[in-house]
Amino acid sequence: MSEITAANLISMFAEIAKAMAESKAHLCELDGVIGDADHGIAMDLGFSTVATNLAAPDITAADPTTVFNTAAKSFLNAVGASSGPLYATAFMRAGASVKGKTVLTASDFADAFIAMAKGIQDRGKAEIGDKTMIDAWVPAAEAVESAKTQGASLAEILDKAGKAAEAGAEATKAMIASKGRSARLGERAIGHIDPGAASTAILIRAMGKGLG
Amino acid sequence: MSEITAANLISMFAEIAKAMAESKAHLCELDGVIGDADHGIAMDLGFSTVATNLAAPDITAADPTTVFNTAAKSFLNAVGASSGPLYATAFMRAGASVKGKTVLTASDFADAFIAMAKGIQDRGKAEIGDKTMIDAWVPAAEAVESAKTQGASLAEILDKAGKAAEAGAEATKAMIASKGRSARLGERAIGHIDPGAASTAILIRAMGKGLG
Amino acid sequence: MKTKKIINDGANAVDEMLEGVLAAHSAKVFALDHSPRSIIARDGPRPGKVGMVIGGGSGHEPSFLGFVGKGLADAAAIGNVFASPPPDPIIECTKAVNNGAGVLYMYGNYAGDVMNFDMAAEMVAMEDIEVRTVLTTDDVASAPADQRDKRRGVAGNVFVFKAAGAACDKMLPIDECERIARKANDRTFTFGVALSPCSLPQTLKPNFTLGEDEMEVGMGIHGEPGISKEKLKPADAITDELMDKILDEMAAPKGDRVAVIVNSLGSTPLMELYIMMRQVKKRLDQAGLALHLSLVGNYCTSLEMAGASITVMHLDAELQEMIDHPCDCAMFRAG
Amino acid sequence: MKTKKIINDGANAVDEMLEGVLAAHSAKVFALDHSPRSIIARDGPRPGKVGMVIGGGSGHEPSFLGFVGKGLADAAAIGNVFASPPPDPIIECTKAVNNGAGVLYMYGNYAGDVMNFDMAAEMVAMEDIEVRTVLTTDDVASAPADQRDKRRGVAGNVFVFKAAGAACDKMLPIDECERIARKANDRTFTFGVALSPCSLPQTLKPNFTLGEDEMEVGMGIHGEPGISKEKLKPADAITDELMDKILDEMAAPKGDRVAVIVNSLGSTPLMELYIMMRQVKKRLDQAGLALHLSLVGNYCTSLEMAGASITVMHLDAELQEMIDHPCDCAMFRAG
Ligand SMILES: Nc1ncnc2c1ncn2[C@@H]1O[C@H](COP(=O)(O)OP(=O)(O)O)[C@@H](O)[C@H]1O
Ligand SMILES: Nc1ncnc2c1ncn2[C@@H]1O[C@H](COP(=O)(O)OP(=O)(O)O)[C@@H](O)[C@H]1O
Ligand SMILES: [Mg+2]
Ligand SMILES: [Mg+2]
Ligand SMILES: [Mg+2]
Ligand SMILES: [Mg+2]
Repeated sequence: MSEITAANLISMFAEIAKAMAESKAHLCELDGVIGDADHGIAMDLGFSTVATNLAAPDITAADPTTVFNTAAKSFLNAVGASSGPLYATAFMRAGASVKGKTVLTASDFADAFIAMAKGIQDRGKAEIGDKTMIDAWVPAAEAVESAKTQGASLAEILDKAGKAAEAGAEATKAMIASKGRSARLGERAIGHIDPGAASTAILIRAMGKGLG
Repeated sequence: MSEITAANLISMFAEIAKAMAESKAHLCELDGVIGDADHGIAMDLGFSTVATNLAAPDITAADPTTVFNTAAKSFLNAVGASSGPLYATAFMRAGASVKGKTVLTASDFADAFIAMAKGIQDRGKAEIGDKTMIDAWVPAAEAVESAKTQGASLAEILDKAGKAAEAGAEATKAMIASKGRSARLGERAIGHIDPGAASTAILIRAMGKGLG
Repeated sequence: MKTKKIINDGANAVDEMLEGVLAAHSAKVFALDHSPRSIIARDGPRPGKVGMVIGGGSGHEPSFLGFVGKGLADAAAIGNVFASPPPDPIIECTKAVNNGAGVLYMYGNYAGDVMNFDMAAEMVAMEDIEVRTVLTTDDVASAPADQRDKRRGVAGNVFVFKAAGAACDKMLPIDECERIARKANDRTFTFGVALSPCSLPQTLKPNFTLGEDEMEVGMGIHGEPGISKEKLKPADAITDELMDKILDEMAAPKGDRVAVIVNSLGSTPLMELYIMMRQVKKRLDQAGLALHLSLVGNYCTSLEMAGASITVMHLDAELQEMIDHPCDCAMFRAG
Repeated sequence: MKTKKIINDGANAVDEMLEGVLAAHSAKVFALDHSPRSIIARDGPRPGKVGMVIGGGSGHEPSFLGFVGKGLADAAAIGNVFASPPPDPIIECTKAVNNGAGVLYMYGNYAGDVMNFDMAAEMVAMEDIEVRTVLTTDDVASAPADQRDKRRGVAGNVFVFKAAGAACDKMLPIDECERIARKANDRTFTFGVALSPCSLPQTLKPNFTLGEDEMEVGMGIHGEPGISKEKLKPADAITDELMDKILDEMAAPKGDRVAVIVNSLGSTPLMELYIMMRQVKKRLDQAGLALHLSLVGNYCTSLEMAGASITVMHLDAELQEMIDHPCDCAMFRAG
């Protein structure tokens, strides 16, 4: 895909919703170990609401910014929790970064992606190593940045982002948490993947699939 | 044993307490099926309190009536429940029936036994076939009566009583309850022994052992 | 496998609980020095007032001791877990609350309670205390409608006690208190389901078993089996099953008012009770009945049993006045 | 194996619960038409009064919506099970209770709640509503004493909200309300243990596992792991472990007064709570502290989790006045 339309973004969110529905139980399990066992529910509920709202007939004529903003609001209001503001901020920033465009190039999408990661950092104030979704988002955004610079295709960009996010998620296993619910766990968190980092990797993979 | 002293009665109650302690779990299980699962607790608690109170030093000089009355009060106050008033009435009646005697013959004891069964009937107003301890007590009392008439020894009398009580308890299996907690069960009570009938058989066997 | 409980020796659970209750609620209740299982209201018994004694086994908290206080019961006699109190604490309660106007005994209709309270009544009668007894028989699951006097008393106790306690608090004569208590009981209906068992503190073993997807309809508050085992159903279907029976028996004309209790048997949380409450309200609306008052929570429990019961009291002007009368107890305030 | 619950579709549990709450307590609370998860007190908000908005995830009932009413919170924003409400219902609550004197946000210190309430605060600030936020951080298990601001808010909420709600009800200016709320939080300490897990209505799967004879010390009210797993101990030993830490941190001089909550996490019944209460009283006596008030029961739960927490609030004259101030909420009456 060389040019991304609003309709493509809508398909992308549908793909994300599908992936989250499939991963619901797995993400709840991960969250059960170090959190409150609801991350899969939040992601599934949030993205299924996004997909439903994006399937409304009046959306089809929308531009990419509207799609991202609709996704942001839908996710936020359906979910609340920690993930609500984090993802909502991400999508709002993505929307802002592509403002005025009706179709997005791979490079536009890369910028939107980087804005998403930045949004989550701004909202949650987590650092790399805090054992949060940031540990997946930041390396993914770095991968996107360097792939973009190398003029890679959208598929390549998102594949590199997915790989980086997966590695980042895996790396959270070794970490002690210092943000979110598991921040109180200390050493007991070691050995367990952060659920938000895991869902981030799933989300990015689904982006690739949805835009593929 | 041809003559039963107060001290013998005290040993008898100690033997009953021992037997109930051993049967506690079993009686709770029986009560769990058709009642509230506490009959073993009540019997164990009641008779261990009786045994403790009868082990008090000032009791040793007592007459049989005092022993029975002490047992009645101790049991009643420790237990409450259904079994409290039933057994307390039984022991009070036994005490009344041997009033004025310092030692009891086998025939005296047989009378006391029959008075106990009568007391339980008077208190609980249950009939044969109602699936209660009456289904063990009444045949046991009849066995005692006829053994006594035949001039049987105490050991023989209590052995016959035990056999009759065991058969009576077994017979409750086939009954629909119409008194006590399980009265609401209807057909669902069929196939299960009434816990009070079971404890009656255990009690009578322990009497035999305690006076043997 | 043993049930986990926060207890010390299970054999001391009732007495230790009472110590805790007295520590927490010393402003409302006290225990008699010579009878520590007789719990008396600090503010309640007074000259000329009919005394009201309730009681029953432990394990149903806040029933029964939680309902001792101004405007409700004057005293509660406390039994072992799931076991009627013996006559002694009942007698001591009676003496403590007797003020010459007679004493009303109110408790659930269980063989053990009847025998023990009757023995107590016989004994205080010898001391010229007039005792009237009103048994609660609100559990529709426990006998057919034409054998109402065979039914058990369950969560409906709360309303029946409340109405009678109000009558006593209003200084009505014992005939009136008794009449109101009987009417309250006649117009109160409870039906419940259990989802999982409880364990006695002395055994820590589940007191019955239910399949993974089963519920017991009409379960007693001591884990006595009910009417039938059924497959667990959605909340609305359960509520409908309970309300069908209750509304049918109650046969209240449209426009009448009712009071409702959605009661947890112990471990069923408020979320589930309120989901039931939602459907209760729908059914009342359909039947044209006005919801005057609702209690939702733990009112008559079976230790940590899972499940819930619905109680509906069919009000009339008099019962409504009694139910609205203020009460201020250790574990219950209303009005 | 699935946990048995009395629900319909788990995805609708929160909304159906709210319908039930509104059916049962329509005299006390209502939901905004345009924002059904914004629950508002009928009697509370009034001209010149600081508005108080509380909130958090569902599954902790009676927290938070049960504490909406005259003398306590003016509104609660309701989230999904164990999930902070999003900004929208918080914003709507804020507008509904704003009377020009400012609005106080009070909620437990969780990342999700902080982000959502902060977003709401930013948005209402644009409409010139002054918002002050006081986070509750009473859970001593959740961070060392020198990092108090990292601690979670748990059952101590009830006292902290109560004190702040009283200050608002007394028409104090927002600076005073905020000061009292902060002081109340600073002087409130909670510590708890969990014995068995709960299950979310959407999954019906236990949200953590504990061995047959284990308890989790310092468990969060969403099933977040605590400080350590230990072997289950007798009630007195558990209570001592909790009270040791609380009394140590509280460092109250002899003769001072305290208020106590012995709180069930859901399925732990009153019998066990009162057995703990007994030992709490012993420890207070030993420390020379007077027990001013005790709440024993379900105040801040985690669905049907088994376990309990102890909260101690170190009173001074002002806090005592606030705690004694009457409140009349859907699920809580005091004073
Ligand atoms: N401050 C934060 N910054 C970034 N991510 C965070 C932050 N706090 C929590 N998270 C992420 O949120 C995830 C949990 O999300 P979720 O379970 O949906 O919400 P909650 O913790 O409210 O139940 C964590 O695994 C973590 O990755
Ligand atoms: N009216 C009665 N007459 C005779 N026995 C009775 C009567 N009611 C109950 N019982 C006996 O009591 C037994 C139950 O005793 P227990 O479990 O100790 O008391 P509770 O039923 O109060 O829990 C029943 O199994 C039955 O044998
Ligand atoms: Mg979570
Ligand atoms: Mg029994
Ligand atoms: Mg019993
Ligand atoms: Mg959550």
